[in-house]
Amino acid sequence: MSQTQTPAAVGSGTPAPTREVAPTADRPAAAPVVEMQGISIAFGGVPALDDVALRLYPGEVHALMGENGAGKSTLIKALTGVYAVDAGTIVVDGREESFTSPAASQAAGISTVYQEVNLCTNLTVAENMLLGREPRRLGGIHTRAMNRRARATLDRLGLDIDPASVLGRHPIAVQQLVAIARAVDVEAKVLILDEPTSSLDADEVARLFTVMRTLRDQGTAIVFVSHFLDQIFEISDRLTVLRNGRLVGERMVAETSQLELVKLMLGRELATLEELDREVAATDLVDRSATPVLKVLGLGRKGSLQATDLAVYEGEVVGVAGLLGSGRTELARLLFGADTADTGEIEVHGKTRRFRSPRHAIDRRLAFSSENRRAEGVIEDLSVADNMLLAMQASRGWLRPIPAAQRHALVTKYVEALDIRPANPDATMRNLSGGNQQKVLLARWLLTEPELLVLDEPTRGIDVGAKAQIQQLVADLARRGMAVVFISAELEEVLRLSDRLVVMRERRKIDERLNDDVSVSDVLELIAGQERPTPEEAPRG
Amino acid sequence: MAETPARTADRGGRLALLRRNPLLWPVVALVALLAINVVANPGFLSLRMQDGHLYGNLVDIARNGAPVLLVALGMTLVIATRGIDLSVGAVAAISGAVACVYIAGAPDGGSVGTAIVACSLALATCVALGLWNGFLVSVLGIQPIIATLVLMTAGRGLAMLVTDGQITTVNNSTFAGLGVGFVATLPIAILVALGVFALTALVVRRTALGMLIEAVGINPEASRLAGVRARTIIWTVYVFAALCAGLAGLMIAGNTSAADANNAGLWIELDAILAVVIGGTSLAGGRFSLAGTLVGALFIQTLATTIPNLGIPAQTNYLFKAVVVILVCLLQSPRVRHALRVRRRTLPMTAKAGVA
Amino acid sequence: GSSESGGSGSSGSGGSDGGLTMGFAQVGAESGWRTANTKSIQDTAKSEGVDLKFSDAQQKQENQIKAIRSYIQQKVDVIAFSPVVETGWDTVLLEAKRAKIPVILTDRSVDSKDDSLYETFLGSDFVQEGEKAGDWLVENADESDVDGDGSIKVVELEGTTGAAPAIDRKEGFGSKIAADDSIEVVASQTGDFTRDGGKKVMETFLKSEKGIDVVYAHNDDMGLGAIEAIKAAGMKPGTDVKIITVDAVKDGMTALSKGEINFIVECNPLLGPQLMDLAKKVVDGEEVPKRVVTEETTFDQEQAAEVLDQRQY
Amino acid sequence: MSAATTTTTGPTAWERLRGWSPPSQYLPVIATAVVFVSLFGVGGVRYEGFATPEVALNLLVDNAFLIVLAVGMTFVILTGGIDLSVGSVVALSTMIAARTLEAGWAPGLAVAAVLLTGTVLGLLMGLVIHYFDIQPFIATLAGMFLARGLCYLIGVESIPIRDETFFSVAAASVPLPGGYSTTPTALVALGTVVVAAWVLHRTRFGRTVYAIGGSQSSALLMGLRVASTKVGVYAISGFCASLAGLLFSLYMLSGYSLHAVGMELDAIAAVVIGGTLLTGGRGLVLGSLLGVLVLGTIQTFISFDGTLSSWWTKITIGVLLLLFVVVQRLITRRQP
Ligand SMILES: Nc1ncnc2c1ncn2[C@@H]1O[C@H](COP(=O)(O)OP(=O)(O)OP(=O)(O)O)[C@@H](O)[C@H]1O
Ligand SMILES: Nc1ncnc2c1ncn2[C@@H]1O[C@H](COP(=O)(O)OP(=O)(O)OP(=O)(O)O)[C@@H](O)[C@H]1O
Ligand SMILES: [Mg+2]
Ligand SMILES: [Mg+2]
Repeated sequence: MSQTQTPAAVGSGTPAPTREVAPTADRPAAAPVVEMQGISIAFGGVPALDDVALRLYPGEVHALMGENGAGKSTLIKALTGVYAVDAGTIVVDGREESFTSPAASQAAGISTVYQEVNLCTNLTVAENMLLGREPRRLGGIHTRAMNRRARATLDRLGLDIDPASVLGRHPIAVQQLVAIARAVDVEAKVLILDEPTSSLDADEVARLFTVMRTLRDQGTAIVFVSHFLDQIFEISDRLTVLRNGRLVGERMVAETSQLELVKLMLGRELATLEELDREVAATDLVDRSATPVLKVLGLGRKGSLQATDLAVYEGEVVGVAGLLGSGRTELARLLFGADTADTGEIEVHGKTRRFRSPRHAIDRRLAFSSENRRAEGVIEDLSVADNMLLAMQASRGWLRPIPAAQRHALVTKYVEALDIRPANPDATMRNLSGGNQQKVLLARWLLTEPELLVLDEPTRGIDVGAKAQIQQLVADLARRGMAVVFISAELEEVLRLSDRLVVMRERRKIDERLNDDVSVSDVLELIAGQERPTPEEAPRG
Repeated sequence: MAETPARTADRGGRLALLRRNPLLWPVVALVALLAINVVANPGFLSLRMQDGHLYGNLVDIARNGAPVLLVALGMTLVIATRGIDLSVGAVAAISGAVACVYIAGAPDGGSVGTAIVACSLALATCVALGLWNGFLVSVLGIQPIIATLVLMTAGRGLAMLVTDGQITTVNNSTFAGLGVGFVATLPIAILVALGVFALTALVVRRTALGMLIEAVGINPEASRLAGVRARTIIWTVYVFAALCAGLAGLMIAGNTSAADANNAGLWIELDAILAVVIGGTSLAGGRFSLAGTLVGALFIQTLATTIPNLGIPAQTNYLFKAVVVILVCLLQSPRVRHALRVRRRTLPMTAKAGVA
Repeated sequence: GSSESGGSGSSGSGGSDGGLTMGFAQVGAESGWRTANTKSIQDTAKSEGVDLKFSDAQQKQENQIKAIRSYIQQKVDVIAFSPVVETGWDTVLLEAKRAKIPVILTDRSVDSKDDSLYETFLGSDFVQEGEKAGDWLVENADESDVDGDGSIKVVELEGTTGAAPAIDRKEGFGSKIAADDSIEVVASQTGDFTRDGGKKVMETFLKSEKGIDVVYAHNDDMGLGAIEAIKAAGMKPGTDVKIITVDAVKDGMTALSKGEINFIVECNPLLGPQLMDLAKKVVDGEEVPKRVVTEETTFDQEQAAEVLDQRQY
Repeated sequence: MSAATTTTTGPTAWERLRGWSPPSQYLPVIATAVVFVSLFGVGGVRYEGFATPEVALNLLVDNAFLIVLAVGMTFVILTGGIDLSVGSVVALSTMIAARTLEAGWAPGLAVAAVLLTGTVLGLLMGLVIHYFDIQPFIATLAGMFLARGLCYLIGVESIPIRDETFFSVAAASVPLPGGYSTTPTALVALGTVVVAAWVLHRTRFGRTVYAIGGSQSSALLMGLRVASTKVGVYAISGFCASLAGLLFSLYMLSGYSLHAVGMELDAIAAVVIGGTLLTGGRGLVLGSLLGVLVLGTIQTFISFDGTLSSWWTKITIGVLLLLFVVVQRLITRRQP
């Protein structure tokens, strides 16, 4: 692959020199389809973007990189007319545009999947995909044609979903796929995918990439945001890096190493990450002869989880692996009393307990961070401090407010410890980027000083730096004696952190083993072996 | 009167702070309304002392506004949890009915003891009604508008059942005092309402209750998962709203020394909701402002006083109210404020661009 | 022209125990007067063996129309109702007529060109009530000029805007006081027939008008509210300000006997006996007068004290 | 042998029937229908002449205006809004109709004036709600005051409608097969329901209404026409309110500024009883129709009983409303 342009200088704030040539050799000279220049946006006086530029060429996958809160989503929303820019120009197809609504950008051929799944859960899958461009007959919407068309697009993505089913009944990952299907369904010039893979499993990512490649080859310009570096390097041709709302550089992917990219994003050496790689799960330190912190027997709930046994010991990280919809979330929710179990027993430190609500679980020093940050985690209109202190305050009771001094000390401590940005405890939670919201939620639970921490996808949608911080934190907590149940779609992460591994499939536990050098492919074999349910696959003690 | 530059700058900063204060527009509207009254009737603000009692328009506004303020206080907390309570008017009627019927039937209908028992009985009834509303909303999960619509419909019937359809008149000076009495030159009604206001503000803002209420109002599920007793909190605010409504009902009954099951507190729920909204609390739940509600309630009452004071024909008072309500809400709307602010901000922005 | 409609054709589902079935559509239960009226009708129906189908329209005309249509479907022998408003009864009354069910109006009349639509109207004459109040004021003009400035300033507490009693009582009163130049209505506003309304309106009157001599309230409740307002302003009702009201319910009579009201025109709610009587006649096909005025009187302070004990409502 | 065949075919049919479960979005409406039918059944058992086609048809006639009102309200509630002004707009419509007819306008012109006023009022409220971000509850509360105030400006006394056309339409009856008959107003109401159902389910506007109710920000990001739709539903509600006002004028043959006080609450109750969520996004106009019929049945119930003291009426309506909502809630609770 011969490249015709020079990469921008590392670390300099200036954009790459202008060039008139498309990024790949086999598709020569073409004008950019989108050219953003000097974009600045401030929220309430705080700049989120400052003089940022972005160029997209037809037939490329362009990765937009940056830490949490770097301004990726904001840049995208500036392009699609969600936010009005304070300064800067946007040129689409050679014409200067100032979109005033997403509808306008859509009409101009820009199709977008926003970071938070933005669909209507009360409508059917097909309706969500085709709202606003439904096929019509006799002046009215032709429902059957609509379902047919939706089915075709879903098939293209390799999805087996009933187009006539109501979207809200599907898990968040399926919803994300539907959002992608909606964006892919139109023949757009520009396709924008803001963290589309954050809740997808490997298989689905692969299928998404196939579709992306097809579209790219047809000449679509694709913007791709992801915190998974592997994915970036697998699919993208070129990338733009943002840091703190500023443009850091524009690069060819093929000419950039992972380490270099991380440096660009963080603006510092990635000491933490390397350290973590050396972190080997301290399997031997866990005393499994003692009474487990939590032990469940035959825990189950009709329609969501078959009877499951599980024990978690002090200082132990139990990783839960499984495909989408395998029942990991259900297990976590039942452990915590977020849903009530139909069957089974829960023992905490050897004593039988009943959790009829999360409060009972919290009283027994359990904590649970939900995978659905927006619906089940953040209190959007309250401040960072209030969000952080919510669980602690709730368990103290309303009559005993946390004294102002203590409040301040605790919040400051965690804002610093977790590197929450902006470091302003009075900032409204709504205005934090996704990754920072997640950190606040973690802080919320750590403040309750739990003995068992159940983390459902705590690193979803989080940048490498923050992800490393969170993983580090989990490891530290375990070393200090906390029991952790760690659920993640990212197998490497689960394997890296856990002392013991639980594998789930079709809403039941199919395997449980100590994590001594279990490899990713071992686990993959376990969780993906649906086609051949042979005896040797039966669960082992 | 030369001012140092530093002081002017400081003042500018404070002005900006003031401009961002959510209470600004409600207070401005209230002051404007009072000003209009003064123009129409220069003696409007004058107060006079007679027999050790304070008289005057301002006192009347506060006294007549006391029931609305009470109801609006309860409503504020209900609205903060994303709810609404349409039944407060009916609850007020029931409260007055229970008290008056008890006093009318008591052997010594004029004594202080009777009045106290009657009021306690009435308030206890209101607690039960509040528990009922809270049960429907928080346990059965029925939408608040509908859950309280049930009691709004049936409540007046219950009040009539209690009074046997008659307007029950009582002769008890202690009871009447709640509506018309004076303590230390001020009407008791004002003192009671302000007392409840202060107590509520204290409990809500000096404990964690306010924050928990807001959390439940903004995201009930997330609050539940964080261990907040969402159900208990929701239940409690409905009880509190009913209690406030009951107290208001006692005032209304005390005011005329009679329980009118049909008309006591009629449409007071709408006035209370208006007061809450004018005070800057969003009907979508979440953040609330008790001080705003106070201003809102006073505004509503001043408006009601203004219309006859200006000699506006009674037929048009609805029009007047509609226009004023829309104006105040528009001024408060973030959109409109933003538009106003953007125009003001244009200059500094271009200046910044010039520097860059 | 009411002779044929009350014929035997309608008594098909008539009384089993000799009594007749009456559908009664009441306005609501908005005041003490109204509940006394309801009670009188229900009690009389019971004692006379009339099968009474009662419904309460909660002050809504559409509910009354629905109730009447339902009575027609139930094939009652006679329908009686107190119309919420005067207008808009033609179609439903036409339906009743087609079904050969006689209709009696009570308390309030309807405004229809076709008076064959109902058999008779039993109720007070509101204009006359207003006139009685006006007459009393003209007769007692001298004492009523409490501040002695030679002009008698009257404030009027009106009933619900647009309601027949409010319109008529205002009209009757106005026509009589026109005779005396010294009497003048200086302010008039609706108090919605309620105590609270009466009190609030009176409070504003006391502030905006100087030298009020007389309050004329369209019902006792508003008058009682006005008394509270006058007391709160540090004056003595009945002495510092003269009060005239209409209705003569018990609370009003009590206040009258205590001297806090000066004059009450009675508006009798106890229409039950007269109504049942008329209903029987109508169903039996007897001729009844098109208009039956309730027997009513007036009370001054001494008369009130005498009859107070016998007052049931 | 034959017995064997019946036993083999029987269970399968039964099983299929038992296994069949209606799509979840129809469950609330089905619950409403079940309650409606059972109310009617209970009435039929208790009172002679209750469960007859006449009474059922009468429900439509007596509640035609409320049906139309509830249809308009359904649009608004589906977007997650609420319209408190409709009762006052009904009153205003009767006033305008009565006053213009009294002044000698042609009936067609009067009708046009009424419909225009209602629609424009609704439109204005929609604009205020959408462009100034004022909460629907408050904006329409102001609209309620405004419309009532305009009524008083037109006149404080009730005005009879004596126009020939109106009179003949009001008195007209449309024969139905089986010797029954209904009125043009009932047909207008049913027509409104049909048209509304078509608009909601077969047009982009309708689907956008549902989308906004599901999530307004999502609808916006999906590039739907949120602004025009949101304003549109209030205009539709205003139109329906004025149409209901016309039907009401025909029912009452009078205009009065105190007509229809609190009718907005009846409409809201009907919509909710019909299974529409007040938070928006879920519900059917058919449900609203059933909701109105349930309310009407309750009233019929009470007038057939005829022994209830006036306060018992209110209490009974409250209790039935409660029973209804709770039963429906229990039926649909198992749904997510
Ligand atoms: N609506 C808003 N109001 C105020 N501040 C905002 C708003 N949206 C974003 N911000 C701020 O702008 C900055 C950029 O946020 P943005 O969502 O673009 O980050 P991001 O790069 O997409 O991060 P992530 O990877 O976590 O999604 C953050 O500091 C965020 O707090
Ligand atoms: N493809 C699908 N279609 C419909 N429903 C599904 C699908 N996959 C999963 N579900 C639903 O998801 C629920 C269990 O999934 P759960 O969220 O517990 O899985 P998970 O392993 O935690 O997945 P996730 O990665 O989303 O966290 C079940 O109730 C099931 O109905
Ligand atoms: Mg983002
Ligand atoms: Mg999950």
